[in-house]
Formats: sequence, structure tokens, C-alpha cells
Amino acid sequence: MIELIANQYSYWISILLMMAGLYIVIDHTNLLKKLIGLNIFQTSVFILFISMGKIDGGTAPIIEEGYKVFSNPLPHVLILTAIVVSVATTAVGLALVVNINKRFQSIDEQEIEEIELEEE
Amino acid sequence: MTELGQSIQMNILASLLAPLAGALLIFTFSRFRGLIEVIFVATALCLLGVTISMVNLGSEAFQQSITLFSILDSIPIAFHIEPLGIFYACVASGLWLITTIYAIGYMNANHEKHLARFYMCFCIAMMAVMGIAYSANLLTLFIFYEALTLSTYPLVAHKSTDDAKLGARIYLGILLSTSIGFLLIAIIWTWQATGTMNFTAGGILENKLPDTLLMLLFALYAFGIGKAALMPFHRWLPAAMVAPTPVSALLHAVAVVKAGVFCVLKITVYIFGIDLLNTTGANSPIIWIATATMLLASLVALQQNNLKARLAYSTISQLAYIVLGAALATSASIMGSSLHLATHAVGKITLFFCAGAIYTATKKTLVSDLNGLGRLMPFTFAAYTIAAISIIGLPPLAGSWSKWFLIDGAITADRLIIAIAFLISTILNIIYLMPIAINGFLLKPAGSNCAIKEAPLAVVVPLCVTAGLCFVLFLLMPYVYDFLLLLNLQ
Amino acid sequence: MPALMNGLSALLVLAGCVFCLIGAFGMMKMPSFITRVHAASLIDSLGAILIISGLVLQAGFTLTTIKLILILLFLLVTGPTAIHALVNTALHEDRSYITGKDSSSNT
Amino acid sequence: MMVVMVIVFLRAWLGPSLYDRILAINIFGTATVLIIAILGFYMQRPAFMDIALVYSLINFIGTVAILKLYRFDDLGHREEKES
Amino acid sequence: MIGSHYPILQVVIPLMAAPLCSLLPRTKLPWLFATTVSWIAFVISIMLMLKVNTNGALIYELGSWPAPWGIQYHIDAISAFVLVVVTTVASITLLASRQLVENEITATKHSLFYTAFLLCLTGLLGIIATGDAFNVFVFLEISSLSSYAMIAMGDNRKALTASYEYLIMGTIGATFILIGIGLLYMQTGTLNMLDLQVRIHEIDGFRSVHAAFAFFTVGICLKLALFPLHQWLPNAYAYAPSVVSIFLAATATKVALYLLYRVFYTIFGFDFSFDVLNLGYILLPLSVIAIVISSFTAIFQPGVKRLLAYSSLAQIGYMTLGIALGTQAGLIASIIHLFNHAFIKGALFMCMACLLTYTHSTRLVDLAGAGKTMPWTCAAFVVGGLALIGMPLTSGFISKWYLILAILEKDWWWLAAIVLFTSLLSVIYVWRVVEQLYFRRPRPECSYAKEAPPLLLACTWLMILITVYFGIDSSYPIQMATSAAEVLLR
Amino acid sequence: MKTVILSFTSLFLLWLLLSGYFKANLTIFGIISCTLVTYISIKLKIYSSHHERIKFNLRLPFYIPWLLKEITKSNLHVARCILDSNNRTQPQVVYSKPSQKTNTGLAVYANSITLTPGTISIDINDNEILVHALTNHTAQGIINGDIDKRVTKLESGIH
Amino acid sequence: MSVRKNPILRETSHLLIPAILLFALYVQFHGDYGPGGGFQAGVIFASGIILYALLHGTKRAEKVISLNLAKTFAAIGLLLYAGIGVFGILLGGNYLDYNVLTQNPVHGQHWGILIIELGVGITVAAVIISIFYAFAKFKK
Amino acid sequence: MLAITAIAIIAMRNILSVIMLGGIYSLISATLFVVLDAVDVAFTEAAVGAGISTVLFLSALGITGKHQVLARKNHLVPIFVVLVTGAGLIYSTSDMPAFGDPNAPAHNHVAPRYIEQSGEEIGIPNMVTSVLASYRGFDTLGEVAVVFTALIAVLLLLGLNRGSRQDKS
Ligand code: NA
Ligand code: NA
Repeated sequence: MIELIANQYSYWISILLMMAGLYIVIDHTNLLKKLIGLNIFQTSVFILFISMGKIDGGTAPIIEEGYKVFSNPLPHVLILTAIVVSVATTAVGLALVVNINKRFQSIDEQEIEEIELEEE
Repeated sequence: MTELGQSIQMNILASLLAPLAGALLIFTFSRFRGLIEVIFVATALCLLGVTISMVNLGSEAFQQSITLFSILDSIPIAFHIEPLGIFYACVASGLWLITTIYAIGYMNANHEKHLARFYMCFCIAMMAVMGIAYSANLLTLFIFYEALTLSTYPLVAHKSTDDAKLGARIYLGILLSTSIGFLLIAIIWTWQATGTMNFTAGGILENKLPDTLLMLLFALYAFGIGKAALMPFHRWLPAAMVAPTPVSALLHAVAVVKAGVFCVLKITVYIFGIDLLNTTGANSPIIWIATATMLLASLVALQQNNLKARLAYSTISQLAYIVLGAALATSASIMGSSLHLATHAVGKITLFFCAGAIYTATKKTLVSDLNGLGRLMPFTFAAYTIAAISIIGLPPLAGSWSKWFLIDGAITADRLIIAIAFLISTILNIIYLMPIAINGFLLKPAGSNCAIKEAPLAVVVPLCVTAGLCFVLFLLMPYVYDFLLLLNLQ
Repeated sequence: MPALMNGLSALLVLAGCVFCLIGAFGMMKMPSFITRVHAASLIDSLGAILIISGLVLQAGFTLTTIKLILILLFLLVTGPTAIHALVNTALHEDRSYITGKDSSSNT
Repeated sequence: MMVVMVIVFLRAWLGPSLYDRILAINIFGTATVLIIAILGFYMQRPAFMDIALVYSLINFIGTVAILKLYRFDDLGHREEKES
Repeated sequence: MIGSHYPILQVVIPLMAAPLCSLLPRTKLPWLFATTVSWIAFVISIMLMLKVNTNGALIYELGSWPAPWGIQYHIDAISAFVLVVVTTVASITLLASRQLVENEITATKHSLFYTAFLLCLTGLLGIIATGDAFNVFVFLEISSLSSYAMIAMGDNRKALTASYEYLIMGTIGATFILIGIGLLYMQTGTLNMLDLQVRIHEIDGFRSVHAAFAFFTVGICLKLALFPLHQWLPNAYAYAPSVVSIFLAATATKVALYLLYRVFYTIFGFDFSFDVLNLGYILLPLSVIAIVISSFTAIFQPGVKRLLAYSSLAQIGYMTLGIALGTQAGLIASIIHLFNHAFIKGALFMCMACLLTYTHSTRLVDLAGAGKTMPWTCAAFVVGGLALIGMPLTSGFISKWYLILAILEKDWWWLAAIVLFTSLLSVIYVWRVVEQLYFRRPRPECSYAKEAPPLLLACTWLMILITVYFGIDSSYPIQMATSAAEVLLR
Repeated sequence: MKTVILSFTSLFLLWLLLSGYFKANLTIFGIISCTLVTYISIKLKIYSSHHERIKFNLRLPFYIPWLLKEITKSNLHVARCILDSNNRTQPQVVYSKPSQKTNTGLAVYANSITLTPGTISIDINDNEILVHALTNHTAQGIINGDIDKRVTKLESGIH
Repeated sequence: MSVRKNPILRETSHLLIPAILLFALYVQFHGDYGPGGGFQAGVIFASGIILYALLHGTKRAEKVISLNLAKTFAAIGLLLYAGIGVFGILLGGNYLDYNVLTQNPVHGQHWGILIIELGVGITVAAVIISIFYAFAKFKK
Repeated sequence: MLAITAIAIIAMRNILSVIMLGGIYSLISATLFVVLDAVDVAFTEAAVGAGISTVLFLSALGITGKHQVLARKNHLVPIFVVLVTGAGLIYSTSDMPAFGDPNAPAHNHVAPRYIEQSGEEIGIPNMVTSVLASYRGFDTLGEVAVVFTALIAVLLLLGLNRGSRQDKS
């Protein structure tokens, strides 16, 4: 059991972070804060990926004299792409928030819901 | 393909395409009011012509079926001709011609709007009826059955008032829900059990299902064909009374309800086979339900003060006759049912024409307001009387034949109670139909009614014609009987 | 000689860390915003200088050294500018930040 | 250094004023740069230094951006009026 | 020679067209350009399908790197089929879009809008064509980001909130998929789908593989808007600009469903999904609830676009229901419905677009009497609605038919009953609209309304004709779905 | 033109320092990059009025050691202040009239003040710099104007 | 913190911006050897421009790199990348096959990677700059 | 450290602080990436997560000008969802390969070729670049397309003259 926890702890950390991020996304009503939560959620997933690529005794996967063991470069590549995707999403999300604020005068989910209800 | 096969194909296609072409023409020329009326009548004439030429093809034609195309693998859209179908097609197309004339008269007299749409839907409904009549398998039947429902919906909702829309909603709701909820399931089940959907002489279900399931399947069909208006799925028929009277005529006599009972008959004969029904007893529940419907609907009809509503419940009761006849599944009862299909059609169409005529002339709809009108509108009331007697089943009118065969069927099936039920129902028929005629002629009209005259000629002539038909049909019945014997029910 | 270098560089790095710690400690302890800024600048200046020069000593003349020096230069240029900008903004926002009377005021 | 980061972080969390937080974040960035430098150094890969450089750069721009925002509640276009 | 590059050209042509399109000036040019590109993509997809039909699955190695190391395009029967669906819808939608975009989107943004459309198309095509799990994620995001933007272009400000909600849910979904990919990679060391299939087989008892399965499923279902993850969809479809509603309703959820197939059948394999994990027990109730609740909700919607959106949710339920049955027949039914529903929903939303050109509202009450002023549009809606209900002679019937057959194959009568019952619910919600179109007086302010622009109308009817054609001759989708199901279940 | 050459040269130097690889293609890229950056910088008008800054930068090495010494001194001073348990700080604002003529000189001066702990330049007007000092001692340093002189010297040039 | 009147920030930034831009290009071209590459380079380049825009306002920044220009560059970068793939097809390889670009496959890979990284860098820098402009210019 | 930041972000009510903490979160995770040998990722995370994202968030905040977060009433459902997700992941960790295990399947199927042969096949030292630009170059093309899409999306959303028709019509 102890061994299990010791071996898997690095994953647990990222999982806990994911939970925190997801919690912010779902629970918070401020549209900006939701996006930050989303970022945290995604970043935590990235951490999970990267920690999966680490090899004991390995170094950064750049060939240089004197190094034999390299960490797995594939997760790095995937996460590079994922980071870019994440920032692209953030940009679009922010553009939406800004627009929502312009037309609802609010960036709070609950307030906006109330405004929408009034309209109907 | 043989020459005969080709001519069958031509005929069937013609009978489907003629109304369709009519509908398209009406749509195209919807601006020209006179022209569409002409097209309307011409379509009806064409259709009748095609149907008659179909009768002339003779009995060799009964083996052939033609396939248009397949929509599902191994289940084509296919048509064939067989005695029952031709018979029904004749009844429908014949009465339709009369209805068209009547409809033109009625619509003009009552200044109804959206005529093009009205006539178009009429034509499409007729096409659906022809499709039902000639369908060679359950899927084809189902398709045209639904087409009929949908094409008559705008007719029922025609007046666009809230009442009309409510009635139309009930109409569509009940018909679609029973057809999708029961009929479709029954069809799929049949297909799953037998691997075929073709209407086959002697039925296709033998040894395919256990008795109890067969009973369930038969019930699914009987209720699924909501147009047959078995209780408790009969509410649509009174609801559809909001429609203009030609529509009611179309619904009650020509197309809709007759399509329903025709389907029941066809499925009984060609899917189950009467032997199977009798040997397994799968028909019992429906027999009792039909009997109950027959009596209950008559009782309800008695309490209706609105003339059209009373006629509607009468229709429900009469339809139950036909379903009952089918369910009894003897050759005599089937014969009775088939004949009743025609005789009731002629009788009921007359009654509705009369109701329409009265409405056109007086704007009255209540039975209690009609006292003494017989003297002011003699033709109408005479026709009414004749039709009523025919429906009650007294000679020398057509209805007497069918009723006789039905009672005979009940007796040969060893179901005396049913025979008695027929008689009770007849008495009830008399009670709810005859007083109108009697009061119309014998009582004095109320003072305000003196100015009333007969309805316009286009309205009165058709009803006289149909009343006459009640009599003619009585005379022709032996020939019809001979024709229907080709069904080979033994 | 290398041992001496190593020792010296370790000492420098350690000293840098100590300064950083002191700075951080000061950031906690100091009573007002402006005094905290003073404490923080410890990290920005000598903390950074000592640590990086410690590393430079150890690295010898390599590419790493050059980059370390570049980093240090960069830090030394941006650090004070950022702090100036910060304090300047605070000043324009509310003078009390500068006069040091803000310690109880929570925003 | 980790301790430094924790303490600085605490300041960022506690505030109390906004400027305290900004200060903390700026210093936090510097600390990160130093840590990366140390890390990279002990791993003997000059490549790491580029990362440290980027950090300091981002740190600077971030601070400027925050301040700009807080001063004008707006990035960029307020300046136009003056020019 | 170029033929061997079709798989990649399918995706790269629209991808390269997008930046070019963004550079075009703001005249008609972007529209023309985007439309041409989409038609080229359509032609390529047809070519691909023909090739797949004759040669079997196509493999294309990007950068010439062999399979598990490089990214591989893998086009088999199911992908070719869905590619055809998406490109067809896209090309028809774009063809029809000119007027719509002019009406609904600021002129300065036209070229950007078409660029976004092309990017969305690229993303969808990329998801379908690729054989690499991570590549799916990338292209998923291309399509998602562009759809967020396009949805937010809606006139109503609720479009923004809808888009935001979609963004949040969609990103969570994509991240879940990413977690799934990560877990699988962790346990297998590969990202290639076919390779995964082989390697998962050896470790299917692993908990992390189960978790990966769960994350994939939840993530995709978020994109698919399966109950209870559907909250984002109705508003997104309802408030998006017409073009976007048409395109997304017809394709986006279909592609998500395609992904679900890939995950269930290709990556994890049928045995694992259905025997080890008993997927059916989870998916079945969810689908049923989705169908029932969404159908009921649709009935009470005041806006037609929202109504259609809820109907989409129900239809998605039918598709997942087919999967949940866990049989080949069920899968075939699901694929057929995927195909048919794409065109039905596309056509219906196109009708909405037509109506919007003059009414500027798709609220039910604002459509009163449109049947008179816009007869062709409304007729198209009626046919599309019938297809949605599942009336015979429309493709919707074929879908229902196969679904019910698949259900009956398992002897689940109650389920068949539920499916039919929900079809009745669809009758209600479709008919609420039809009634408004035809049986209400037009509101005075809509009296100037006339028929939609000809090109738009023609495209609408093209969609409708496709629906009807495949309702009559369903051999193509059935054959494709069958071979697709065989490929998936192998 | 002088600006351009100076800028290009210094940038290329920076490039070589960063790169550490002396391969032909990388050098070519370096030349291209430096040209590009120079071009953009000119378009951004970063060099528009301050030719002398680059020269200035080149002279910095003479200034830095002195500054380092000052920094060390003041660091120790402030560290003592922090660690001392009784608060001995005397926060105060002092004014300093800088003697630099150019903006660059001003900037260097102000940054130098900030860089030495214990003093922070908080605002700058046309003719004076506001400096916040932590203690009397550091304030005295400003008033003495050591840094000011040094920077001015730097600005005016040794040669 | 008016930049016009406060020379400190401006001077420092003016010193830094060319360095930042050059650093970006360095990262761009050294992606093969160390961390970095087109994407990171693009971001750093953009942040240099953003710093400028923060100090002087977007209007002045737009005089040098306008929104439209940036948009065009974004498209060009993407086209460059995708175009190299097509070029591979034209030379007889598969899409994005760099081996066929030159006689020697390894050289081909070099060139391919160089060009696509350039494409990435151009697009990313242009996109981030334009997005920043879009936000900065957005009127409430 | 990350966890504390995350909790702090949950607890914070001031959006500006939240954004800044988000930047810190990115910085810390970037440091973590360095420790885990992912230098390219760290580079990117620092530049993007801490840099560009923060600047964009600040821009958005600057435009909206809303600094405070309102409280929500019902936390149960979110907590439930989060717990379920977390439980699913924790459940799955038990048979994951140990952290850093060189024998993990992930390191022994596809990756070895990148590590061992990219030097000869591609000829550049940075494997991440090799994989990213060549072996999986198509992903990167997709990535660039995503970036481009983001541009199109933002321009569509923030384009200069938006909303030709009125809100409450
Ligand atoms: Na790289
Ligand atoms: Na990159």
C-alpha cells in the first residue's frame, strides 16, 4: 500500500490539481474565473502527461555528448500542442466574455441568467 | 412482362397518378377558381374511368403484382389487384365523383376560402385511398394509410378556427398515435415472425406464432388501424365533425373510415386468414370489443342533439359492424362486411349530404331544430329517409343485404349472442335515425323557418343520386356478391 | 584550484540565498507597502547578483556563463524598472502607500 | 530558495493591498528565474538558461501589463489620446 | 497518381483554403471561394468512398513515417461514409449561405466568417479521416474554436452566452478526451488507433484502461450532447446564425457520434466495450431518457429553432440507443440514422433560414400563416417534419424501421414501444409548427413576406429531395452502413 | 546611419553570445535576424532621438563595478534593518535634482537608485526625482548625490 | 505612469525591445538545438511588440505592424507550413514528407523543419499581436 | 505549492488577484516541467501560460472592469462531479506504471525510435523538435491551424463594428 502511494503520488498531485481546476470551472459563476479554472484544469492534465514521460536518471531529450538516457519526448510534443490549443481557447473565451460584458453589463453567470429570464 | 401485366401496371399507376396530377394542376392554377373546379371534377371522372377499366380486367389479373421500387431490402412498394381492393376502389371512386360535385356546390355556397388547398388535399387523399386499395403488402398499405391521415388533416383543420384546429389535432393525434404505436409495431412484428409482408391468400401467419401472441397481434392490428374507430380509439371521428360537410362525407363514406375497415378486412383475409382466426380463437377479444363498440356508439348517438355528431356516432357503430364481421371470420361475415362497406358508404354519404344541405339552407345543426323542415325541403328529407332505412337494413334498400350476411355470419360462427346484438343495434338505429325524418315531415315548422328553401342544385342533386344509389345497389347486389365470391374464402 | 572555485561559488550561491531569504522575510515582517518593497529589492539586487555570479564562477568560460551574465543583466535592468513602475503607480493611486500609513488598509 | 518562494507566495495571497500582490508576483518571478538558473546549471545544460531568460522577460512584461491595467483599467488605447 | 493523396487532400484543401479566404476582399468572392472549395471536398469524398468500396480501407502515412511513429490517415467504410455526409452538407450549406450571411452578418466580417466555416469543416474532416488518437484532439479543437465563434455571431445576445457555455463544456470534453488519450498512451505507448486496438487487447483488465474508456466516453458525450451533458446545445443551435445552425446541427454531433464509434469499436473493441464494461447498461437508459425528456421539452418550446435543437437531442438519443443495443443491427440502425438525420435536420434548419429572411424571428407565434406567403418553404418544412417523425417514404422512416428491427431482435418490446411513443411526441412538436404555418392568420407586419431567395430555396429542396430519395431508395445508406458496421465490429 | 550600424553591430554581438554555435547557416540567420530587428526598431522609432544611448551602453562596464559595491553596502544595511527585532526604519521621501541631460541618463540614474536597496525612485518630474528612503542613512546617500555624479560622468563621457 | 513624461520605463523598454525581438529570432533558429522553436519564438516576438504597444498605445504600434498586416502574415505562415506539405506531394513523396525536398533526406528534413518552424513562428507572432490589438482596441 | 495556489485561487474573490495567481500557477508548473526534463514545454508554458494568457486575461479584465466575484449558493453538484472525476482518476492510478519507471509501456513502444534514431533520420539534436516538426508534423500543422482559428474567432468576436441590430428587439 505504502509503496503504491509512493509510486503513484506524482499522479495524485496532478489529479488533485485537476479536481481543483474543474471545481472552479463548474462551481464559480464569474465567467473570467471559470476560464482561469479551465486553464488550471488543463495545466494539471499537462502535468500528468509530462510526469508520465519522465524516466529516472533521464535528461531533457536533446542529444548532447555525455547523455545516454533521455526522458520520453512524445508527451512533451503532445503537451506543446495542447498548451497552444489551451491558449487559443482562452483567447476565444475571453473575447466572448468581453462581448458578453458589453451586451449584458455583467460577467456573472447568475446575473446573466436572471437578465435572460427577465427578457422572456 | 405480359400484356396483361402491363395493362395492370398502367391501370394502377394511372389510378395513383391521376389524383396526383389533379393535385399538381390545382396547385399550379390555384389562382383560377373556375379552372380548378373543372380540374377537380375531371380528376374524379378520370379516376372512376380507370377503376371501371380495372374491373374489366377480369379475374386473371388477380395473380399479378407489380413493384414500383424497394425502400427496404426485400420489401418493395408493390401493388396488386384482388376482388376486395377493386371493390373498395369502385366504391370510393364512384362516391368520390359525387362528392366532388357536392363539394364544389357546398364550398361555393358557404363562401369557404383556400379552395385550392382544399381540393388539392382532396385529390391527394384519393390517391392515398387508391394506394391502400391496391397495396400488395403491409408496408405499402402503411405508407398510404399514413398519407391518407396526413392529407386529410388540412381538410379537417380547414376552417382554421380554434375549434377546427383542436378537432384536427385530436384527429391527427389519435390516428397517428394508433398507427405508429400499434400498427407499425404489428407490421414489424409480422415481418419479423414470417419474413414476408405480402398479402397472400389464406394468410401468412399459420404456425408462426403461439395462439396468445396471435391474439395480441390481431388486437394490435385492430386498434392500430385507428381509422376503423374501435372504441376506445374513436374520439377522432366526432372531433373531425368540425370540418366542412364534404369532408365529413369524405371521411365517413368515401375515404377515411372505409379505408380503416378495408384495412381490417384485408389484413384479416390476407395476413391472418379466416381459418387461422377461427381455429386459434385469436379473434375473440376483438369480437367482443367490436360488439361493445357497436352498441355503445349507438347509445351515445341517441344522446347527441347535433345532427352531424349523431351521424358520427352512428358511423362508429356501423364501422364496428364491419370490424365485427371481419373478426367473426366466416365467409358469410366477411361477405357481409365487404358489402356493408359499400352499403353503409352509400347510405352514410347521403345522410351527410343531407346534413350539409340542411346547414347550407338553414344554418341549423341541431336535431331539435329540424322539426317540420321536411315540408320545406322535401328532396333532402326524402333522401334522408331512404338512406336511414338503408342503414337500418330494411329492404328494398341496399343495407338489408349486408346486414343479413352479417347476421348469417354470426350464426354460422355459432355466436348467437352476436346475432342478437346485431338485432339490438338495428333497433337502436331505428331509434336514433328515424325520428328526424318523421318529425321533419310530420311536425309543423317553427314560424321563423317558413322562408327556408331547398339548398342549391349542386348540393341537392348529389344527395338524390346517392339516395337513388341505395336502391340501385339493392338491385345490383347479386352481381356484387358474385364478384366478391372470387375471394375464395373457403 | 577547482576545489577552491567550487567552494567559493557554493559560498556565493549560499550567500545569495541568504539574502533572498532575508528579503522574503522582510516582505513578511515589514509594516507597510513601501517598506516591503525595500525588503523585496534585496532579492532583486544582491540576491540575484550573488547567486548568478556564484554559478558563473563554477561554470568557467562557457556558453552557460554568457547566458548567466545575460540573465543577470536582464534582471538588473528590468527589476528596478518594474519596481519603479509599481511604486510609481501606487503613488499616483494613493499617496498613503508611500507615506506608509496603509498597513491596516485592506483592498 | 523554495522557502523564499513560499514566503513570497504567502505575501501574494495575503495582500493586503493589490500592490503588495503585484510586488510579490514580481519577486516570485525573479525567484523562479534564479531557481531555474540553478537547476539548469546543475544539469549542465546551457539550454535551460534560455528558459530563465524567457521567464525574466515574461515577468517584466507581465508586471508592466498589470500596472498598466490598474492605472487605466485599460491596456493600450488610452495612451492614444495623449499622443 | 494524385488519387493516392485523396485522404490528405480531403483535409488539407479546406485547411489551405481558409487562410486564403481570410485574405479575400469583402465582396461576393469569399462565398464563391468557400463554396468552390467545399464542392471540391465533396468530390474528393466521393472519390474516396468509391476507392474504399473497391479497395477496402485506405492508409495514408503523413510525412511517409510508418504507422505508430508518424501520424496515419486511415479511411475505412465508416469514415468514408461520414466524410461524404459532412462534405455534402457543407457544400449545400455554403451554396445556400450567401444571402443568409449577407442578412445576418456584418459585411466587414464576411470573409472572416467563411474562413471560420472552412476551418470548422477542416476540423470535422480531420477528425473523421485521421487514424491517430491525438490528432483527433487537435482537429476537434479546430472545429470547436471556429464553431464557438460562428455561434457567437448570432444576432441575439444570448448567442454569446450560449457560445460561452459551449466553449466551457466543449473544452472540458476535449480535455477529458485528452486525459483518455494520456491514460491509454501511458499503458500502451502508442497513439495510433489501429495499434491501440491491438495493444489494448492485452491489458483490458487494467483499471486505467477502464478509466480511459470512461473519460473518452464522457468527453465525447459532452461534445455529442448526450443527456445529461446536453445543456449547451439548445441555446447554441437556437441563437446561432442560420448558416451555422444548419451546418452544425447536421454535422457536428454526427462527427462526435463517429468518434464514439471509433472509441467503442476501433480503439477499445466491441468485446471490451460491451462484454467487459457492459456499456449497454449505461448508454441504454441515458439514451432513453434523452429521447423522452428531449422530446417532451421540444413540445413546449416557444421558438422553432430551439424546438429543433431539442429534437436533435432526442435524435442523438436514437443514435446512441442503436449503439447501446450492442448488436450489429443496432449499430447499423445508428449509422443509418446518423446519415438520414444529417440531411433531415439540415433541411429543417434551412427552412428556418428561409423563414428568417423575412420574418426575422423563428418564434412560433411569428410564423403564423407563413404557409400562404412562403408556400415552398413551408412545404419543405412539412416534408422535413414528416421525415423527422419517421413517416414512410422519407428517410426518417428507414431509420426508425431499422432501429425497431434491431430492438425487436433483442425482444425488447417495451423499448420498441418507447421509441414509437416518442415518435408520437415528435408528431406533436412538428405539428405545432405546421399548424402555425398553415392554419393561423398571418400577422399584419408579416404581410410583406414573400418566398425565400431562389438559391436558398433550391438548396433547401435539394436537402429535402435527398431525404425523400433515401426514403424511397435506401439501398445506398443501408449498404454503406452495413459494410461500415462490419468494419467496426471486426 | 550611424545608429543603424551601431544597432546592427550590438545586436549581432548579442546574437553570437546567445547562439554559441558558429555554424555558417546560423550565422546567416543571425545576420538576417539582426537586419530585421534593426529595421523594425527603426520603424518603431525606438532610436529616433537617442543616438548616444548605444555609446552609453558601451561605457557601462566602467560604472557597474562601482555600483556593485554600493549595492553590496546598502544590501547589508537593509538586511540588518530587517533582521533587527526593533524596527529601526525611518521611512522618508527625499528629492533629488538630477544633473543628467538626457532621458537615458535619467533612466540609468533612477534605476541605479532603485537597484540599491533602501532607496527607491518613486516619481520623476521635469527637474527632480522623488526618492523613498528606508532609513536616514540611505536618505543621506541620495542627498550626497554620489550616484548622480557618477551617472553624469558616465553620460558626458570619459574621453 | 505616463510614459511620455516618465523616461525610466520608456528608456528601459527601448533598450529591451530590440533585444527581445532578437532573442525571439534566436529562439526561432535554434529550436533544433535547444528548447524553443517557432511557437515560442512567435510568442516572444509578439511580447516584444506588446510591450511596445503597452508603452505607446496600439495606435503607434499599428503604424509599424497593422492589424491587417498581422492578419496577412498569420495566413502566410499557415500557408507556408501547409504549402511545404503540398510541395512534398509534388516532389513525389507523401504530404509533409521532407525527405524528398532535397537529394539528401537528412538535409531535406533540415530544410523542412526550418521552413515549417518559420511558418509556425510567423503565424503565432502575427496571431498573438493581432489578438492583443483586438482586445486593446475593443470599445466597451 | 501548486495545490496551495489552486486553493488560493478557489478562495480568492478579487479577479485581478486570481489572474495573477493563475500566472503564478503557470510559472510553478513550468518550473515543474523543467524538473521533469520537459524543457520545451516549460519554455512554452512560461511564455504562454504565465505571459500571453495573463496579458490576455488582464486585457479582458480591463475591458470588463469587474473585479469582484459573487458567491453561488449551491455547491453540491459541482463538488459531486469533481469528486467523481477525481475518484475515477485515483481509481485508475493503481495499476499505472511507477513514476519514472523506464520499463513503462509508454517508453518502450513508439518513443525509442524517436530517441535512438531521430539523430540519424532527422539530423537535429532536439528530439522534441524532430518529433514535433517531422514525425508528428501534421499535429503541429493542426496546432498552427488552431492558432489561426483563434485569430479568426477573436476578430469575428471583437471586430470593430459589431451588432448592427439592437439587443432588445
Ligand atoms: Na524546439
Ligand atoms: Na512549438
